Amino acid sequence: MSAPSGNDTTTNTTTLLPESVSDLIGSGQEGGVSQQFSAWLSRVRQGEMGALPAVAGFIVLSILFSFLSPYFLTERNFANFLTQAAELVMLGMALVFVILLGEIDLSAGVTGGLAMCIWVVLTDVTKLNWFLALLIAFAVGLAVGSFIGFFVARIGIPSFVVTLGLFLGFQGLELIVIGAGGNFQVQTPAIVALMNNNLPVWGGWLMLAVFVALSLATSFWDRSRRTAANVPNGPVAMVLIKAGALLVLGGLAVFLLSQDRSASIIAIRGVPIVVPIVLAVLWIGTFVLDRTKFGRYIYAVGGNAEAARRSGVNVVLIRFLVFVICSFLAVGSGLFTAARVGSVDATAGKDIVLSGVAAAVVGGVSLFGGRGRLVHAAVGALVIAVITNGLGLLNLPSGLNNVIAGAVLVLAATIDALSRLRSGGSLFRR
Amino acid sequence: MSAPSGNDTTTNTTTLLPESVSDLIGSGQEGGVSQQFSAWLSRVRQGEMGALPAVAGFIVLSILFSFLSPYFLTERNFANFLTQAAELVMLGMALVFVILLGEIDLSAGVTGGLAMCIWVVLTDVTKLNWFLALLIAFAVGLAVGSFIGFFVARIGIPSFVVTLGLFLGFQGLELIVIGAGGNFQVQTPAIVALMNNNLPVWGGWLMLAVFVALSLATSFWDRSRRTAANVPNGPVAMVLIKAGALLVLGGLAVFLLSQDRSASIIAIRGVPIVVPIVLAVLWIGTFVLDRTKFGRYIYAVGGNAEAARRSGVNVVLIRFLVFVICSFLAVGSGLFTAARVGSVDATAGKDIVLSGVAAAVVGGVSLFGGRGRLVHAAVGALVIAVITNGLGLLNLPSGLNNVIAGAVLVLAATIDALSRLRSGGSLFRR
Amino acid sequence: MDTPIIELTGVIKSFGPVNVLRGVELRAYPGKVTALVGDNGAGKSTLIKGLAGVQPYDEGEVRFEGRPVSLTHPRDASALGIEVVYQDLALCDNLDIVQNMFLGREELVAGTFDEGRMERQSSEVLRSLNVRTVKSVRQKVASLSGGQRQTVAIARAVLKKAKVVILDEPTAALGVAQTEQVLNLVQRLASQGVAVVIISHNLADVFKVADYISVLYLGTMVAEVPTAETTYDDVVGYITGSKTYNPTGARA
Amino acid sequence: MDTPIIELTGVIKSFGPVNVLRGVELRAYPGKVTALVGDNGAGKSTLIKGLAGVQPYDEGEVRFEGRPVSLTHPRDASALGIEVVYQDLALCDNLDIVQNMFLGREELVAGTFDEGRMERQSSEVLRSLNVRTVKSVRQKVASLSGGQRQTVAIARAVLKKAKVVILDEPTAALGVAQTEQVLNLVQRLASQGVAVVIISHNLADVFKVADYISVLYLGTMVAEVPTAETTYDDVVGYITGSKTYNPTGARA
Amino acid sequence: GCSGNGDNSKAGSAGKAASKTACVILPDAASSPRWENMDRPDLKKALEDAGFKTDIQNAQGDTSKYATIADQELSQGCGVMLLVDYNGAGVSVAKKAKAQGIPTIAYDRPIAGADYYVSFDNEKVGELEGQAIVDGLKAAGKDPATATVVYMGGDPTDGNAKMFHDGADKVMSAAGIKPAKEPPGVWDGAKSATNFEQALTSLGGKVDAVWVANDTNAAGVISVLDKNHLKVPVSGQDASTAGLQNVLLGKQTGTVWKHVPDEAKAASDLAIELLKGKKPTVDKKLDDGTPYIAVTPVLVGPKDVEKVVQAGDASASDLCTGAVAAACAANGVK
Ligand SMILES: Nc1ncnc2c1ncn2[C@@H]1O[C@H](COP(=O)(O)OP(=O)(O)OP(=O)(O)O)[C@@H](O)[C@H]1O
Ligand SMILES: Nc1ncnc2c1ncn2[C@@H]1O[C@H](COP(=O)(O)OP(=O)(O)OP(=O)(O)O)[C@@H](O)[C@H]1O
Ligand SMILES: [Mg+2]
Ligand SMILES: [Mg+2]
Repeated sequence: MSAPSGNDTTTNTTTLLPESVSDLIGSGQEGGVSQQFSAWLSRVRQGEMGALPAVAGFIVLSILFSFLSPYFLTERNFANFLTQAAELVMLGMALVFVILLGEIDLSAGVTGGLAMCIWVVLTDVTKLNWFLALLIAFAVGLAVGSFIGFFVARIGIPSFVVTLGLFLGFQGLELIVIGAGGNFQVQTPAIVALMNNNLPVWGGWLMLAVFVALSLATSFWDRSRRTAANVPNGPVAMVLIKAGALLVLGGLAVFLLSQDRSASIIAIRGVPIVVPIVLAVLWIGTFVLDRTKFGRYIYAVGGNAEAARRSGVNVVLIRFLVFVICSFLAVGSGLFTAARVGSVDATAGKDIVLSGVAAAVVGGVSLFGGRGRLVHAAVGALVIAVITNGLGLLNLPSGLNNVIAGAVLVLAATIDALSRLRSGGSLFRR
Repeated sequence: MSAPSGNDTTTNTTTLLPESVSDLIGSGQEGGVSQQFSAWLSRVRQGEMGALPAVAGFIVLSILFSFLSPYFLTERNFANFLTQAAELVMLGMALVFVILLGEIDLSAGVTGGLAMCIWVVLTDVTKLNWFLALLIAFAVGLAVGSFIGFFVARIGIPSFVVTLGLFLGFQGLELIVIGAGGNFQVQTPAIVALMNNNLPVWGGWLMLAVFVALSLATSFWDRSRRTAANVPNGPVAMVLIKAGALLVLGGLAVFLLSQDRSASIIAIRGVPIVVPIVLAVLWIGTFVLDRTKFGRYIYAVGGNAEAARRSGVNVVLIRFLVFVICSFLAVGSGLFTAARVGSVDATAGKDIVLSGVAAAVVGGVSLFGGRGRLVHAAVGALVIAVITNGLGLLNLPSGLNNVIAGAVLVLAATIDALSRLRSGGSLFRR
Repeated sequence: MDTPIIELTGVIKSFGPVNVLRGVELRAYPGKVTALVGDNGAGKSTLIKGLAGVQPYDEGEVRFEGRPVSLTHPRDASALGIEVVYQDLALCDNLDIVQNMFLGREELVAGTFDEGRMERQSSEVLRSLNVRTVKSVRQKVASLSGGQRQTVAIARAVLKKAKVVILDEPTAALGVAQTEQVLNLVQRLASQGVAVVIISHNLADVFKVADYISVLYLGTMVAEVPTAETTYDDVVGYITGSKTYNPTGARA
Repeated sequence: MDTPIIELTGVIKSFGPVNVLRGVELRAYPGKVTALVGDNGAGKSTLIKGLAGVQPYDEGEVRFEGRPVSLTHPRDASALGIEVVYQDLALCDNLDIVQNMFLGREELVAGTFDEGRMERQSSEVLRSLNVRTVKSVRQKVASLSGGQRQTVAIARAVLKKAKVVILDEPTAALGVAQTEQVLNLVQRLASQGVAVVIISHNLADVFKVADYISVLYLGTMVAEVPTAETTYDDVVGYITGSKTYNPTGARA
Repeated sequence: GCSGNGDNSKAGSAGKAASKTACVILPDAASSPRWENMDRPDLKKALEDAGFKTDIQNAQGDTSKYATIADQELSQGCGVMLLVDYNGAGVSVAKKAKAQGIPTIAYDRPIAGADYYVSFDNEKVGELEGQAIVDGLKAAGKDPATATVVYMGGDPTDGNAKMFHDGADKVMSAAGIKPAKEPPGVWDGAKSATNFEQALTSLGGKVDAVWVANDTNAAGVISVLDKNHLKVPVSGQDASTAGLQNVLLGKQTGTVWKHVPDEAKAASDLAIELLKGKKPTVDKKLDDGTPYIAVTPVLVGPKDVEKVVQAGDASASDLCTGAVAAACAANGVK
């Protein structure tokens, strides 16, 4: 009897192939720019549109608001918009991790709020060093995420119920931490600066350069790996076109933000500090989801948890970790809110979570799990934030304002759904 | 060529069988009482527990609260509890219809609230006949449901987004409808009576008799159909045991509610009027879900929409109708709230919807669709209502109250999840 | 020559850039068994799903009993008396066997279900398909074995009398005895005047039951031949593309 | 007599009141192909899922290379070098072919994916299985035909060198040519010293590749016999319960 | 609002043109109907009649939205900011406005760093409510010191709820009242009803008076009292339709009426002065030196309802429906 060769059961590729096969099956990388483009177009027609409808919705809404208010298309409002949207973009990205598993975290908003209550009390009342307090606040996020993760992944309680319980409980905890009727001012200049100060003008350009360089670097790294494996590479022009588009659009944004947008004599210019932070989280998160085992397993578990389990994926661990990540990033979102509002009260984070989920869904992330990317949630968040931003310029009574916000949300989702429908994607809609 | 015989393509059973087969495959109806019981037990061990864990949770919580407060186990609190729970039971049942399809209706609460705002303004301000106004209010429910159903089923927008839009929009509409004056009294005696008056004592017993009779009638009808088809029938003792249990438990409840529970000289006794109404909705809804095509198709679409579609089920119509039913019943829930509070204000129904969903989930309805019954949501709602009821007797400070409510919710769900887990049902938990 | 009950011409179907069906023809005759064979991914299931109204064709004409019909929804197909067993079975895991078999065609008394009658019929049809290991017709479909699921799907399709029965690889998961029964069933259906279309990779079975064999190769119908006039090797040749079919009779 | 690499004794598994496996024995030998046959619902897939750690047995002993092992999680099985193709395939519809094939065993460079290498390997393995209609290895698995899906599942299992390969009805959905390739593959695996267990309803195939045939009947192993010492009719008899096996050799 | 602006949208000139705009942020729509239904129209009318533009928005009980609105208003330019604080969000807005040289008025609720403070005295509101309870008990011949009084406060996350509570508690504890039960505070009729019902049950169904922070909560409390055939002193505020009806029916002892137009007038007068570039002086000052214009709230009993109607804060046709009609007649409400 001949035993198979030792311990290399999982390290070596099979030697089963009769001979090395030379004509590979395609991989979608073949052909020139025009072929790549038409392939993309037909994928889009097939319904794989990602954030495209949300981008369209964003543009439509922007045009609408710029007709309705002369203030909408100003550098100043652009900068305001970015800081206003930051907390929702952050929360939307946090939620994508759990939504990709078909789960939900209703407590994400109040987790951020609670962490900030703790932070503000530690700094303002117990006079702890603000940075140490911030570490504690993020640790609270990790603890909350672990708690949810444990109950959902190990015990098997539906995440809706666990996080609803925390949603209720944390509102109570916030009240206990802050005290009845209380609120505390955010007095740490570094935190206030997050949302209220800007990079120097050169900093904005540097930021752009870094992101363009990153984009080029990853693309060329991929190409080198493909070349090494001797599989076809897409046209190099595609890489340059992408980087070029990033450069032009990003350049326009940085340029606009480099203008003085102050109404007074003291100049205000530069990219708000929060922007590079959000972009960095977006980039890192996308990197993890696209290029690491952990990210791949999130999609696998979201698509078919049983198949993933049978493939050896530690489903419980993955489920646990997404909640930890979500709560951690949610604290970041809470921090942005606290910095922008300048104070923390006992209701912090109560209202934002449904908007966060809506951001993800509007952006094209499937609530059933397995489909969606961080950038989708980011674009979805911009859509929702632009509704608030634009309506805020129109001076409507409160009731009407709500009605219109709701209607526009449904409208934006309709654009999304209709474009998917027309393209025959209906089959794969659950 | 021999054409198949005419138009009877779908009316006649096949004549393919070689001969009439006499030994049927089992149907779980075989065997005596003890066999039925052990089959049920092993189904439970398999994880098909339905509302059992929720019932257990309810009993545990009740025991707990009866130790913590001497007022918990009083006839008076029992009656209060029933009226307090009614609106949540109703909303939970409403939501079951959409949850069975894996959808959600975040606007169910405010739909009820809005309908009540309209009702109260129509009766109090425009002096319309209260009943006519009530018809209009329910018509509003139907309209809202049709709106949601259209956007979800036809256009294909995720229900989360549509109903979130309405959740926002209706809060605005409520404000606009209620306008100056802020809140209006419910002055219609018939409506106030719903929650505040009771059946005469004989009415309670009559109600019990009717439900026991209904239970017996359906069981015997089923048996007669099975006999006609010549398939085995379960032991008749099972039917009698079930009816007997209903009689004893229901009898105890009616008996308790027939005692005077007033603290003053004017006696208060009898089953609250709302109870038979809720039970009737529960019975009718269960009947529809279990015994009609429409109900069966709801489960089919929730289980596998594509399979249902291929079987000729009008999936779009089913999806549409569940939202209509949900919104319609939600108006009933709103009505109960208005009747209990005695007034309607511009925030009516804002907070209840998440509890409604939680009620369904705690009761054992799957958020992924296809699994669950109305009675599950009803039991789940009782669990959640007993938390509020019990904590309300303990006079805790606000923050702590919230924290405990959240913790108890997670605890109740943990009982549920653990019992399912231990029984090896984990495989079918998504 | 028989008159076909179903006649497809020029059927085209693409998924984005992938052209799956490129002008396909197909005929099915009442009282006859037509086998549809072809390599994996040739487009057989896609062709069938179009006939069932599940995934309408992009282009092409469908004639039913001579009249052109439009099949855009499964209900269109069942209204014409077309019953289909899908390759992926399409059962509702959360429903039991009886509920699945009668889905969309429940037996009613006074508007509510006649559970007894449905139970009896399910049981009888399953028995006739040689099912021996199913304990209860009230078992959830989720808990059935692969072969048991397939049997339920087949039973479902033959429960009601249809004019056309289409079976997409119905015996793939079946045991020896059950396969035998299904092939018998196919012949019995045909003898009762039903037009049967059967897809199978098992050519032995195909030669056993089929009157006509249609071969699909990369989205085109390369051969449509009476079983009597062809051989096993020829058909394998058409399937793999190594032989081309030259019709000798009057049919083009 | 060979030494078995896998040896099951007294395996019992119930789902509630249904006793699916009632004390089953099974052996698989390195370098040999063991066929597991049985009627629909006999418990074959249940037996296999226990070996894969997917659905642990209620009772019974599993010995691997002589040592008793506990298989309570799929990772336990893959740590031992057991690869399984499941009857229900278990693929992630939202991932593409490469991602599915390498799920849980991705090739990395510096902690991130080496997509190029994975693409090449997927492509090569699929080609070797005679796949001709797949346009791109970056296609989502959701859009594949039944046979294509099955091929991906098989390719996945043979991508990395394993000690034991278990295939649950691997050729059910495959075309003639692909079936041929898979049977070849099975023999090639065995010749490299891998223990192969194959479940199939196609007895012709079984007799072509198997060294041993084990027959499961209503949850008990009624026969375990070298292929050379039995006949087609005997095996059919064991499967349907119409014959009983009386071992003539030394094996009990 | 802004559509009449003929200027181009360049930030600088927009700032100048808009220096004639009065920017207002209202806190929410839930704690009281007054913000949307009274303050908004009154402020808008007064300011626009004086020839200024207004930009009035409501933060809807969300501090984050509060900050967003402030940004939006400041980006259009403001000549004065009239802020109703919501949980401290007003502070950083006031700071921002100050940095841009825009004068700020804290309206109805104090804001640290604001230039002026115009308000009803929230503690005074609480005191009036407490007085109503004390008087009601005495009228019923009960000794406040031994009476069973339940406290039904507002949402404790809302800073004003604390002021109402403290004011009421000051008066009531002076009269010897100790809360028999104090369920969690809410601004929600339905929850208030449940909370009170449970408190009542845990008191064995006996209660002598209920201090309630506002009319919406009071409606829920009264509903439970009715059900139990109880009639005891109940307080409230806002002079809402339901509240006034309950007062007329004798189910509610009184409701604290804050004649919003008075407060709005004081605020808009001040804002107009500021918009005209003047620096008005005010006699009263807060502890921290902020100039303070106080407006006094009034306790409304059955006999005073007509005054509210006369002032236009309620309409007799809304009030005098059904069973209330008789009470209207008895109390001279037309
Ligand atoms: N939704 C889709 N999107 C893209 N391609 C698809 C889609 N559905 C099917 N295809 C492709 O169409 C081709 C034909 O598929 P089909 O299922 O009809 O094959 P088949 O002949 O039934 O094969 P099998 O014998 O394996 O079942 C396959 O190459 C498949 O990849
Ligand atoms: N989760 C479950 N709950 C209840 N019964 C089950 C469950 N899983 C399998 N069974 C039953 O166990 C028996 C064996 O199933 P199994 O899938 O092992 O059969 P099999 O031999 O693989 O059949 P096939 O050839 O049809 O694939 C069947 O009767 C099936 O109904
Ligand atoms: Mg197919
Ligand atoms: Mg099997």
